[in-house]
Amino acid sequence: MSTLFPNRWLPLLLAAPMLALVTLFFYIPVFQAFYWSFFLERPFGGGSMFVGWDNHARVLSDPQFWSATYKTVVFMVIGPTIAVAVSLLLAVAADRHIRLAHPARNVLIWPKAVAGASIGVVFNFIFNPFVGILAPLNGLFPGLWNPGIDGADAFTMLIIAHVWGGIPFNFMILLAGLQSIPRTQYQAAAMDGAGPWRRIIDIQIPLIMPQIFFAMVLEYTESITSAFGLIDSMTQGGPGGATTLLVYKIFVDGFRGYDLSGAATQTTILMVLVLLFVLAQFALFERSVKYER
Amino acid sequence: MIENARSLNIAASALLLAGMIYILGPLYITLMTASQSYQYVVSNGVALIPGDQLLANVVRIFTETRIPIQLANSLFVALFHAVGVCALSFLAAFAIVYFRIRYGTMIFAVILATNFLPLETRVITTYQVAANIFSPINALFDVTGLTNLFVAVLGHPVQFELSLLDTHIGLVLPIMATGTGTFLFRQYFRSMPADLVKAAKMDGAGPVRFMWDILLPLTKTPLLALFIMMFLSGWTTYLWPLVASSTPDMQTAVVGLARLSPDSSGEIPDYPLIMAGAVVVCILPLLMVAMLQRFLVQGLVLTEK
Amino acid sequence: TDIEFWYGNTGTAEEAIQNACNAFNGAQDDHAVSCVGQGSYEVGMQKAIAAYRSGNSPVLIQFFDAGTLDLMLSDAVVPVQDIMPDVDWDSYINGARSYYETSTGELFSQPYNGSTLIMYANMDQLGEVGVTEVPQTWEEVITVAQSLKDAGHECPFVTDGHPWRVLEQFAARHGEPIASNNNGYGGLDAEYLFNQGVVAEHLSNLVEWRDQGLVRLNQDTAAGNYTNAFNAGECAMMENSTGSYAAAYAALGDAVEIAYAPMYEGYERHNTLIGGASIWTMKGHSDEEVEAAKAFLNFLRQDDQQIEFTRMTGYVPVTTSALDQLEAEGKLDEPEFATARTGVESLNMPGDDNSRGVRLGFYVQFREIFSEETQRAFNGEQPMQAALDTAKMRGDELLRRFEQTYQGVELP
Amino acid sequence: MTELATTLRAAASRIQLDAISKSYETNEVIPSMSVELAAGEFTVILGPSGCGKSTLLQMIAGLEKVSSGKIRIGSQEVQDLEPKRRGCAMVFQNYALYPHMSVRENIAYSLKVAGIPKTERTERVRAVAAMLALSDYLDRRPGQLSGGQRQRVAIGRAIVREPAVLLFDEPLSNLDAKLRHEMRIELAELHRRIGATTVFVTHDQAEAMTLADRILVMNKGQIEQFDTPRQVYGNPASTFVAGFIGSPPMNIFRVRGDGAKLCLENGEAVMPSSTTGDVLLGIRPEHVAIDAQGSSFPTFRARIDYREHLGSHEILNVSLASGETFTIATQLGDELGYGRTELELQFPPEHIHLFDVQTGKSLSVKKKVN
Amino acid sequence: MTELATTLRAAASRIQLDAISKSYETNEVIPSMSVELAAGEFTVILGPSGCGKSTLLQMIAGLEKVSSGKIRIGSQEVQDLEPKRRGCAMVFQNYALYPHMSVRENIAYSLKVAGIPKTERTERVRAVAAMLALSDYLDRRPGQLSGGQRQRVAIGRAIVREPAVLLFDEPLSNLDAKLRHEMRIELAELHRRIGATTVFVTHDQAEAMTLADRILVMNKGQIEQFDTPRQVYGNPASTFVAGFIGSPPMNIFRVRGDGAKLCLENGEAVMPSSTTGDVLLGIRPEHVAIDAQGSSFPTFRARIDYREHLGSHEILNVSLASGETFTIATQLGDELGYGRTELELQFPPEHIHLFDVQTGKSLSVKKKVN
Ligand SMILES: Nc1ncnc2c1ncn2[C@@H]1O[C@H](COP(=O)(O)OP(=O)(O)OP(=O)(O)O)[C@@H](O)[C@H]1O
Ligand SMILES: Nc1ncnc2c1ncn2[C@@H]1O[C@H](COP(=O)(O)OP(=O)(O)OP(=O)(O)O)[C@@H](O)[C@H]1O
Ligand SMILES: O=P(O)(O)OC[C@H](O)CO
Ligand SMILES: [Mg+2]
Ligand SMILES: [Mg+2]
Repeated sequence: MSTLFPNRWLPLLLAAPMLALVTLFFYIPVFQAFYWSFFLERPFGGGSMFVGWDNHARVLSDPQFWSATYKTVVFMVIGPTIAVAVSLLLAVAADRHIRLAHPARNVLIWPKAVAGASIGVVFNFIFNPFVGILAPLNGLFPGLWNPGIDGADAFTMLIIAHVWGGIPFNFMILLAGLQSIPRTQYQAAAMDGAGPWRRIIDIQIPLIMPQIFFAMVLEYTESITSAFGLIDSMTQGGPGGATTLLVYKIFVDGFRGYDLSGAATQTTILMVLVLLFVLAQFALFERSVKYER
Repeated sequence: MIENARSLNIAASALLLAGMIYILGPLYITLMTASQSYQYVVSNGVALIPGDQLLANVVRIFTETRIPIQLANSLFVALFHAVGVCALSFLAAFAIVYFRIRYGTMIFAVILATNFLPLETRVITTYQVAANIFSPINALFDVTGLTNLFVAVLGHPVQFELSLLDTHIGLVLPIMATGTGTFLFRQYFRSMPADLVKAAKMDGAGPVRFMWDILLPLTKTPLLALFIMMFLSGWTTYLWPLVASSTPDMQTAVVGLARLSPDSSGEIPDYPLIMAGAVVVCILPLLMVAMLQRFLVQGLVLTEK
Repeated sequence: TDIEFWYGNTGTAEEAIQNACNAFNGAQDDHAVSCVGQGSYEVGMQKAIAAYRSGNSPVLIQFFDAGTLDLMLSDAVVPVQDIMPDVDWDSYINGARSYYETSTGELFSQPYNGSTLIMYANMDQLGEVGVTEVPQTWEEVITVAQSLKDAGHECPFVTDGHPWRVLEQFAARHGEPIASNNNGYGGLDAEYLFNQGVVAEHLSNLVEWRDQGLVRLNQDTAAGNYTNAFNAGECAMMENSTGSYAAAYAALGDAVEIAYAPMYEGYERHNTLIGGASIWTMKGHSDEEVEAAKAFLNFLRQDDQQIEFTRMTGYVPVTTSALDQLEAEGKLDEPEFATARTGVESLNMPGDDNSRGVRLGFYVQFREIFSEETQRAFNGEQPMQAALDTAKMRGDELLRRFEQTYQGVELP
Repeated sequence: MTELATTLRAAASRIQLDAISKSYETNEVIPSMSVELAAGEFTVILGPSGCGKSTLLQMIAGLEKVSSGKIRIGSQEVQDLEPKRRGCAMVFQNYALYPHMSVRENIAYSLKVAGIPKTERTERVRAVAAMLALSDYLDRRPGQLSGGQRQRVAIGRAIVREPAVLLFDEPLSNLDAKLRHEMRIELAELHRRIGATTVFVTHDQAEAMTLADRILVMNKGQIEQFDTPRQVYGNPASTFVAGFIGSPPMNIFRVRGDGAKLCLENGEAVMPSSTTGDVLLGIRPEHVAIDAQGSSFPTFRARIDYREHLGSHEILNVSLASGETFTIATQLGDELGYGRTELELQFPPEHIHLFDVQTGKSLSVKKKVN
Repeated sequence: MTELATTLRAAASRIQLDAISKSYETNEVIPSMSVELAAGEFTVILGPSGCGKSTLLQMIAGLEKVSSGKIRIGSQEVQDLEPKRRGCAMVFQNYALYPHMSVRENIAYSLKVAGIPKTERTERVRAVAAMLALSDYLDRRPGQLSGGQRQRVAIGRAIVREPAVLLFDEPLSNLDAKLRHEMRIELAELHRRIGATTVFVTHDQAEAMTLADRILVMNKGQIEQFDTPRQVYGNPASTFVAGFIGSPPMNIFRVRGDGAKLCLENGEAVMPSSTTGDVLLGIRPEHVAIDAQGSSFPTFRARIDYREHLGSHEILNVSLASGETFTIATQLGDELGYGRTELELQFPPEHIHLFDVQTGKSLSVKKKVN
């Protein structure tokens, strides 16, 4: 096509810095992890032994691994879903011409500027069973809320903090989507007799399915990044491993326990898991969310 | 439109209000606690009312901690990350969209794949690479038998070594390996009028001139949005600077902030100091987001038109 | 020559280390040590591994007890006794030596911030129920705790359930093994044994006592952390490292009293284990750098330095000469130095093969496992015995993997 | 005629706008407008961009509030009713079809919202689809349809509710000329069959002329003329209408009347007239007589500046000695000698329009046009 | 005439396409085409969408490679040269102005790329701007200009390099009818002044008819006819051309010749002719004679199905008793009685075209059209 330049080497040259970067810091580490998963590495080096699928067998037969995987999947399903759903509600609300819409559009993206690791302390504070905002509840029903004891509570706390940090990006994407819906589309629906509530369900949400899809896909990977910072600053995987997601377990096994081989093996499995998630997402939804206008 | 949307508008307002409280609550508590004294927090825990120690606590952050120098590190990381990602992904997207190369889609896929496996999932081996970025080459020597050749010819093996750990550049390069920017620019380029290229060709401009004279000026909005996004993610990134730096003076402010909570040394954490730290660390990006919010939304319409 | 020294402590201990560095750098011109904090022992160790693998390790590095065997077999460190054969290593107190020496009695690392487990009590609060002595047996502890609770005290005794406190120190002073082969000293084919006997009973007791409101854990405290809870006056008693003494004393003043960690009645008291950390010399450095390292190690070993460190932190002196000097100066009875006497005495109790130390591979990871399983028992998700059985099983897997990883390597 | 069409025709309602006005904040778009559209009438609104056509339509539809005034549809005052309760349906410029719904769902949507049972819905969609020749496309998405098909879906969506009033806001402007022509014919046919009161906004004169029962010419929110296409073309009420309708537009130039005749600036007489003072004289390009022989009124010598040959006829840009320039359309099939540069012109008095210089309003007695 | 215009006129070059062909992968867009465009000639390319017009233009410009064949501009073979070395300039459909540059920068850009010194650049931009009446807008951005001004900038950008060849790819298609008409006149004027060899792609017949020295009608990558507008209109070389040009298009129906006359399906005679067998008969809507009296050739009774009144004339859709339907355009200014439903028609032999049934090629002897 004449909209393209014919040069052969220039594009490679232009893409080279980026390619070098992803090769060095993405593909080689990924490959390295894959490689290590077949070896027993000594922490300080100096000897590694080929063990075939032993590491995989060991990891796959480890209930802790499965429990961490299970928690990861739960987190990856619940976290992004809530983060996108909440953002969607907020975006739909902020898309209306109401007084609060303006400040909200600004305030709601502030968390983007705050690192999970630095807000974790605050959330711990807020959810402290003795002095936090739920403390009065504990006064009424002792032991109702204690993320230090109850794994479900701790998990909930992580999700709430994750959603807090996940709102900005999703909100921006979804709001941009809503704003790109032509006005006549609403007018047409109004003429068809659909009131404002009904239009949300019948028109707005279906029409920003592409954005919702996009946000969901990015949320999966984002949830992993975000989960690490939050777990590290809030629960350290506890209580009793209740919030040990795979990403944190890998960190702990590899960096605290010097189990490079085990960590590498789990890394490769986590990668497969994330990829499966993303691919499943694409397979299930991509076709159904592409509309030609 | 003539219709009764009151119920919806009230619901929407309530929702936005709740949303803003949700977002602002933790920030408010941070600020309040930062304004209290240590004693206050020791006896009261969370602070919901302002105190008068904010300035004093902030001054302590600047005098008693390494956060000032870590802020400088953060600024470096954030800026370098933003500039680097913008530049590299601009070039890469340009190569992918504007050239008649068959492997363009493949390059794109190769770059975009990085988005599906965050650094957190591969931190251990990334660390190994950062520890000696030539290790792949050395491994290549080993695998290809070149090492033996070197030993035979030179009498010793040739091994290159360059560690990025504990260097500023090492703090940022690995986190730059993401496809977001390339994706953004690709979508944007594809929505540009195709005739611009033809016009530029007729005007005698080659690819580089086209990129510099025409594409770049026209990409300001997404460029700015990406810059802000990447600045923020560079500023807030935690795990990598945590592992890639070993001295406090090399760490970023977010890591330094986390270090303010002592690791079981027996003192009650100085929450006002920590929160004052959080305020100090967040203030710059927060201002940036608040002021440039408009560009962010404009520039992030990622879906194809 | 400039060298680096990496350490893991934070808080007052970090201040003390920085003071020592400055003092060393100020005292002579030949060498300069930059002391770099890593935030925790684990992170320091992890950093060191990567640094060593990439050939950038610091000369000196502080490691904690739990990493001892990993380091000994790593082939990355040189025994201090090899590079400094002339030092009078025998002056190190027994508890410190036994933990860090090889089977041939050679010290691998130089003990530095030594600590051990002791009992802390807030005598103001104990006094309210008429108790004037720090309880010395678990039975007494529980009696006191009961009366505190009856008096409306929310948190009579607090611990965090960390294996160093509830497992290693407990087993050692009760003369019980946590693993076969004398806790691993006898070879890499050891197996964990803690899921039986008094160790297991004690852990089950803790669960019961917690349910009765006599014992509290981190998560049961408003402060969120047992040390903080004690220092804030929320809890009346705790078991903790001597290294926490300075903070407690600073917070509570004379109300704090310390004593040996409690025993069960009917058991003979053995020595407790040394905690804290020691300093290791890493391989791959030039002679000049090693010289600088030696000078720094010599400096730290000086009695004055040890005493100052003890004063600031509560860590105990690790050589008899330092202890002697303290005694000579008459400081041993000052509250500031309270831990020196109690701690060193506890360390110097007569021991047996089960109280030498822990020589088990991947032990850091085992601690994570132990904590995870017992936490779940404390939180009522499984019985403590089941938790211990699982922990043993998972721990044994670690040991086997360690054995496999270091196939053909001799235990030094 | 289908059953559906019969029902619709019965439903057609009169629309009365009673002194309605509209302002957006300080911007007065429609000052005050009163007009009555008969039941079943096809009204085309024509006017320059920004004159308030869409605003007017949207006020009728209930998509915009009136600032003041009353709107009656049938006998009901509707200005405060919600869109769905006014009995109007609307076809939008880009159709605004729901891209995520099939053709069937698009058409059925309003019925679904109204809670009409499934079986009835199916039946009515079937009837509408049959009428619009859409039966084969019911399961496609709008993205898979051609422009003309999309428009039919938009119309189907509008008529399935059997509205009393059909509103169109430039529905053809996105189509290419050929399709536009086809759709125009289809629309006329449709209106003939279902007979709903129709208001149709367009920029296109051919559409206005061919579709309208009456054309409403708007300018700056006000009605310039509201009359049949023939009247609007043949008797433009003002220079605005005259200049706006017809392509090329009517030639208009200033003449002076001395009580006996009208003269150009340089004194040349144009035609006999009792008018005195300055007036504007208008004549359509196709009405200028070329080389007309034997008539009694004055002729002018004109120079051809530029000629455009369009196959079927020619457009000439000519200038008079007095300086006036204007356009002439030659007769269909008639072609002037190629080499000619000068012509002899006449302005037949029966084709001349006179307008007031100040107001631009027509001074001619209204002629009856068939 | 300005100095610039003189230079350009001098530069105009002949374009020769010598058996060029173009395929995209397996898709053969242009099988083989040879044609010669004279220096300074204004050629309009007309053809249905997708027939290869843009492709052809881009091959001349150097934006697309030819698959085979030679292109000569002047005396130089250019098919392997880069665009900038061919001496062509191009004006794009949506102008493709650089939105971030001022008008001045837009026009000067090619000079800047070519490394022409600043002072010369300024001078040449000034000259071009003066010629295109853009001098007052030099510091504006394209976004601040009207459609017509933008087009002038696009042309300015093209001619500032003093190209020998000017290429236009549907440059007017984005404008509204009125502006289009104005721009068309400006373009003709411009060409008259600078005289560069011009190739102009359009869909619009009025443009083709009025602008072209010669029209090149393309169909599926092949030349249907290449001749003056009058010839193309008056003597279409094929049914394709006949149906493509003229609005409404030529009526074409099948007749049978018995050696003496041509008859419709039902046997009614249309005109005397010595043709035997089936042929296609074509007659333009404006050439059908209505109610013509006293001529000797046959008449037909036709029923009016549908009439469109366009102000200046009417279009009638009529059908004959034999079933043929066709369109008639009434004379300008001439209006048939409103109530009439039947007409008496004649096909004047001088206006009749005959085409081969199989090939669609014209069978008529080529008539000279002035
Ligand atoms: N929401 C609004 N706020 C302020 N002014 C508006 C609004 N909508 C329309 N206008 C103004 O009202 C005037 C009439 O607009 P309207 O859309 O009715 O014009 P129109 O005749 O339909 O034009 P077009 O032919 O371009 O569609 C314009 O000047 C427009 O700028
Ligand atoms: N890059 C390409 N690859 C494959 N086919 C192409 C390409 N570009 C154009 N074509 C095809 O070549 C044919 C001619 O395209 P071209 O753009 O020349 O048509 P056109 O006559 O300019 O049409 P239009 O009037 O719609 O602009 C079309 O069928 C088109 O689909
Ligand atoms: O708290 P410390 O420094 O006495 O150390 C405790 C243990 O040694 C940790 O393994
Ligand atoms: Mg409008
Ligand atoms: Mg084209």
